[in-house]
Amino acid sequence: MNPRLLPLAVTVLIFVVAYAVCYAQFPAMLSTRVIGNLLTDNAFLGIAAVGMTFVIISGGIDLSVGSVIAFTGVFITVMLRDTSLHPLAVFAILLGLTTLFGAAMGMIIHVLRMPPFIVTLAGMFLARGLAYILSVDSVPITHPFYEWLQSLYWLLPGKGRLTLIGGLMLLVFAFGILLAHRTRFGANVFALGGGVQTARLMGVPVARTTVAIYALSGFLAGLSGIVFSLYTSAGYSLAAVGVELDAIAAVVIGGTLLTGGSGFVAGTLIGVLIMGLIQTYIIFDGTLSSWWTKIVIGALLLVFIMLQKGLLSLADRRRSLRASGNT
Amino acid sequence: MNGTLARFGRRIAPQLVTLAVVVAMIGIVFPGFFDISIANGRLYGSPIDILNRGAPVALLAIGMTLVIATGGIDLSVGAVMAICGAIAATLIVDGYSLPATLALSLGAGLLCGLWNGLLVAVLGIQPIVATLILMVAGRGIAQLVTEGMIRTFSHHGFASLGSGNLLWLPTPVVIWVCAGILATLVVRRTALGMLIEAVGINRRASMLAGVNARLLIVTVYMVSGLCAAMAGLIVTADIRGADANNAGLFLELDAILAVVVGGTSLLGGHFSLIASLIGAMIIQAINTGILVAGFPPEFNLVIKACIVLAILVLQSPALQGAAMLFSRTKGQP
Amino acid sequence: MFAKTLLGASLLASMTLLSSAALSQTIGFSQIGSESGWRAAETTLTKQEAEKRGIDLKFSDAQQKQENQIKALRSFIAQGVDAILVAPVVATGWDAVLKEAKEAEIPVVLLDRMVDSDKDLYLTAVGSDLVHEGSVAGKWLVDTVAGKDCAVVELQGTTGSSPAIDRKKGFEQAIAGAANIKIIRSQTGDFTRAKGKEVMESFLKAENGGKNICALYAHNDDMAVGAIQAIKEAGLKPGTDILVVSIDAVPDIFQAMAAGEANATVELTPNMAGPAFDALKAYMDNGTVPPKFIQTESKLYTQKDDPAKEYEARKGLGY
Amino acid sequence: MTNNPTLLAAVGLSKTFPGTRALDGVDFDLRAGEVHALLGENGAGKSTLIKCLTGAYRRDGGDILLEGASIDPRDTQEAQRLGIGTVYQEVNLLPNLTVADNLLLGRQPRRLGLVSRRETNRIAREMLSRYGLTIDVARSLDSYSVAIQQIVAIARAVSLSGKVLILDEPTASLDRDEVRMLFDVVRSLRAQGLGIVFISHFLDQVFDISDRITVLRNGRLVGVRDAATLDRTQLINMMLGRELSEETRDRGRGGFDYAQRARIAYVGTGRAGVIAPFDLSIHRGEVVGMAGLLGSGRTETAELMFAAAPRDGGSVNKDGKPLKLASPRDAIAAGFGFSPEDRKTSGIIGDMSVRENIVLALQARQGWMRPVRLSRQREMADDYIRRLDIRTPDAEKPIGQLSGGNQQKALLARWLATNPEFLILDEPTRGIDVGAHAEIIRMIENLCESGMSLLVISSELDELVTYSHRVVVVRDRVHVAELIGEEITTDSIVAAIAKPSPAPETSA
Repeated sequence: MNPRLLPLAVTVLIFVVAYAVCYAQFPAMLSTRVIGNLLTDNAFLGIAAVGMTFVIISGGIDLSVGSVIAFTGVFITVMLRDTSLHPLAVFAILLGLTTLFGAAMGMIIHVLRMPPFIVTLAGMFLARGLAYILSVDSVPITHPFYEWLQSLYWLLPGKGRLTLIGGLMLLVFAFGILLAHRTRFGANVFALGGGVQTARLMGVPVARTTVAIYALSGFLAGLSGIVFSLYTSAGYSLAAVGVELDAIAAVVIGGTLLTGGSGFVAGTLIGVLIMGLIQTYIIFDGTLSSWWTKIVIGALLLVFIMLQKGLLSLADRRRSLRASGNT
Repeated sequence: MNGTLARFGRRIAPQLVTLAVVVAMIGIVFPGFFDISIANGRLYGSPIDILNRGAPVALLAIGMTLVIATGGIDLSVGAVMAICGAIAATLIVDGYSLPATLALSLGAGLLCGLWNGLLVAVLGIQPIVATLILMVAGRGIAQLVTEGMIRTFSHHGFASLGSGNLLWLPTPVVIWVCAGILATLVVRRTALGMLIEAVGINRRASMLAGVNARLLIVTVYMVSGLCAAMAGLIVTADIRGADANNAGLFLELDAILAVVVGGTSLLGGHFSLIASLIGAMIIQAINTGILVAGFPPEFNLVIKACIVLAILVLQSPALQGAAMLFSRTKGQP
Repeated sequence: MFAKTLLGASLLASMTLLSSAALSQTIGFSQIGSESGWRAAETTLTKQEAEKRGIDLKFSDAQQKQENQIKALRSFIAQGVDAILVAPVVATGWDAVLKEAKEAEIPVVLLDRMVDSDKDLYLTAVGSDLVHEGSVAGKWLVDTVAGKDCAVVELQGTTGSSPAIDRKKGFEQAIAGAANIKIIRSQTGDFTRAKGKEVMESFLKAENGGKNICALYAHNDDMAVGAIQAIKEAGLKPGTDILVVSIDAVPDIFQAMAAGEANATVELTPNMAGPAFDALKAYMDNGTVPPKFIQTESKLYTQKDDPAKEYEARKGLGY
Repeated sequence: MTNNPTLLAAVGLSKTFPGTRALDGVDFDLRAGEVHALLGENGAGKSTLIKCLTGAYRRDGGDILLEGASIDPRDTQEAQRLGIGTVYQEVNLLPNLTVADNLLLGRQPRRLGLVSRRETNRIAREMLSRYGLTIDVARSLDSYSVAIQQIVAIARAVSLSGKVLILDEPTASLDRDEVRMLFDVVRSLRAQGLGIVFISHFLDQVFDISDRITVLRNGRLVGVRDAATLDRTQLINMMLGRELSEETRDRGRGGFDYAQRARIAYVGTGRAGVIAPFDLSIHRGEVVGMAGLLGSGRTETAELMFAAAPRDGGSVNKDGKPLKLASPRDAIAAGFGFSPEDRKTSGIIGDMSVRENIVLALQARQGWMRPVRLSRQREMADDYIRRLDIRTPDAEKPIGQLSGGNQQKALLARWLATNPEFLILDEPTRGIDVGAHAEIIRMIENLCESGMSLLVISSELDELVTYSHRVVVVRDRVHVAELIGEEITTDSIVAAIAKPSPAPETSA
């Protein structure tokens, strides 16, 4: 097997083992309800994490995701409350806005050669600040179209339900997998993560790709915000605090190298599900502090970072061994 | 000596000017801003509030500056604040003496720093990744320490760390100013500052010149942990309770911002603790200014974002490069 | 591999659902978090009440995030609990998950905060009337100042939360008839001590060192405790120079009242679970449908009510 | 073959950088269907010439002709489009991408808007099969050896450009079989009529594969020869020596009692794959020169001696006592100093002032608790700036803004400030102007007179001859000869370097 696939294999293995452990303790964990819930409850996180995967594979980071989700919710509610636009039109405007927002950050990162960390940090303040300005209250969305969207689900055997947003997340992942692994753009993203200078020498349009990556992340954060607003049927400027961290964690647990250049969109899905699984387990148990979630995720992060580190140094050692056979 | 002073003045001039502009703007919107009186045996007024409320970020900025100077970053400081505050409150409630409580919680901060430092310096993990682990897990640990409650206490000695007075000033002000002076003296009166900068600029060359880069990097993360512990103690003492949920939430970002606003490059190298501290005060002045001016607090973040963006754009390497090119072409026609 | 898991899951699902017959009652409780002392006490009391009744309580702390609460509710449903208690973090956004619970025939009881969903979607809500609490506090102030001019500063709860909205409304209703009482400044203190203290400091600065302020109304005691420290540090006497009235009745405010630094608090009992469990038992045993809203008492405590004793009585509850 | 038409020509090419003239009127021509080796030591101007040809640099003067037409590529991509492809020593591909993606990045075949993996892989396999390579192209590049990576890089360059192929040190990290495999590929490309520029410091390989050889030194053309008629000694003379150099050696030197105990003695120091175990001892007041071609193991020797790189066993004695030498800190504590070859990445701290750069090693040795007082730092800096004639407006100027020679002097000052007993200088005179050059040589002589022991690595043989009491010659990662006193002449050094390896690397 290609050693680069090892992190992905480990992720899948951990997921399966964890699920088996959960099942052994709580047989209900393997019901379609729980599986449907895993998809529905983590839909917004999953969609945002797809964008984050691209950003991280390219060697960057996007801290603005959670704030953009909050902004999206507030923007939609305010637009639906104060104008007579159809939700679909609002969605279109909003996705245009968040895509532009992401593109602008990408532009600043590329043109001003500033670290993505700081640029997207400012973006994080800005997006949440704009959300506050639009409305500080949690405003409910009562549009009939919203209710219709929420009522769409496919009942699985065993009363589990695959909701619209859960399905949408799977679609986004499918789209992400194709985009990452089956398009020239995807190859360029990996190329940037492998080394900007080399990528430039090999003819990758660095500026265009950088802007597109952050625009994509902005777009998916907006989509994630729409999903979040469907999930809670409200817009709230304090919502989705820290989602960017969850997304980063999911991406790393999914086997993507935080230093860029290597990763799997599919792995991110498993990463999201692992995190959802931990939460579900803790709720099922009912006596553990919910904060164990954070500690377990921290530990998983450590495990994965060490694993990747180990793989890298292993590859290095192999190479230097080869070199020592020299002359 | 004069040359050094002048250079130092030039170094912190942008930060001082920014601070002055922010303060002047608050003064315009809220004329009573500059009133300072003595009440209850201490100075009292909005400027003092800025100094007081800015204490946690100022303390964090001290450690963060040193970490960033080595080319690293410490995302875990907010979580470390929560951990140390939780430990301190729990210990004092359990009847430990004040010195023991302080020593143990500061020790916990050092330990957190040691963990980060080892990951970065010995295992060679990227700083942003290494400290992310403790950032995610740390708050959970703090919650476990407090068992999910706000641990309140009524130990006056400890509480005075947060709300007492010393030398006509709130204790936190005295603490961060002293910590700032002490840190500045330690890095500038010893060779520490120079060695840290050398490691941050060129780690390999520094090591070949005999600098113990590994030890130095572990040390700065430990200092950062210690500063975070102090900040956590102050926050805990201030409200007489450990709030594992909210203590230090997102303060790591403010601290990084303070350092960047203070003009230290995120890539490492030359640093100025004083400029970072002024940066921390700029951020707090914006926060306090919005409060006393009666603005709705929702503008806080947007104003902050705009100021930060402006400062960052002015400091960006691309623009500086352009400016240098411009001045060079002007210098040699 | 994942697809295989899914497939296996759907095959096994029917079996597992059949076998999940509960021996004792299992009740899920989704708590907002532990952001204030009062909430910690509510958690403690709920656990105590559950133990008293032999109920297997599944407790989940949502860390102040609605998404976590929704997740918790869904998990409870999937687990097939017998009933769900939820203290909702915000009023909006519960329709879908409550519908799911209803379809699964799991009764849901709201604790201490309301939701803006259809009343059919939950069994009952146990709580105090938040508007009423505000008006009790307002009425006390009207009676206390007795016609003298009084400028009030208000520390609001977390913006957008129902206690913040309703306690503000109730207070304003109570003082509406008294032209002598005016709210001159109102800011959010996020229900936390730290913010209460910080915001109060700025109020004091902005109002001539606090000399213009006659009374403080805080939406919870934690903010009041923080604000009291700020008042003391400003060289004024809380309770005398500035009247302090707040809501919740947590132990620390009794301590402050005993010291003469706070004047009044309106009790919000943290024991919401007791009435909730009782209502659930009656419903499940006999099918008795409880009223849609079970109101707990909003008792006013002042310095005359032996605050020191009240403090002793409450301090062990994990506030 | 030699009558083939000229494919690519550089005429009177010049390129100047601040402080140095990297190319000075260099002529170069490449014919279709030949392998043309470009040789010279570091700083000779090879890479500058290549970079001008491939558009990485813009030339200052002269002309570049491709098939007779003047070209002026603005970047490597344009050069590639014109037909000039380059493969570097550090494989300039993306190790994290698959082999197929590396070959076809930006041109992957698409179906219905999606990249067709199967088609991509098929084309990639086909491309590689022409080079006799049948590997799984769907695996990431870094799962293959450097040799295969080189061939992939060649395949990509050839498919993109197809007229001229520049191979910049492609064999530096290949083993013998891999070199053979690579050369088979190169020969087949030559047979197809490509013009190939081959840069290498392995002379055996150069003689093995090249048709003609161009030698540069110090930015100037030394000469062009047919490989078949050139012998090694001539070639090395062209690269290193001055054909008519006078012997400037001061015959009064030497006379060391080598029977006496050495000050520092390395026994069995080495590292597998880097440098064969060697014994080396240095006496008080002695200058040991080290000669050898680039990549022969000179720098590696120095790094091992300073404990800047790990070594396999061996022992070190100082004044007869065993010395613990596990890190540069240990070495500095023992009174060693090391001025590395690559000033920029391993020597200077670019953003720091000249003063701070000078006191750094002393300060690091004293520990942070005992700072060198600022006034003392200034005194020291000013003193060295005067004594070594470091040209800087003042001691506070960032060292990165100084010229190479002045940076070198400041680095010397850094070590002199620690008052070392043993100083290792790796290429102390590289890339610096003539004046500074002479000063550094004078300084080396003064230092050894004051009792310091020195190890000096240099490509300038007449320089080594001037100041060395002993010269160690390194070839193919082995210390092969030691010349003492009267034996030291440029000719004897060249002969030692040129002596073919006992087991020729690429015997036919």
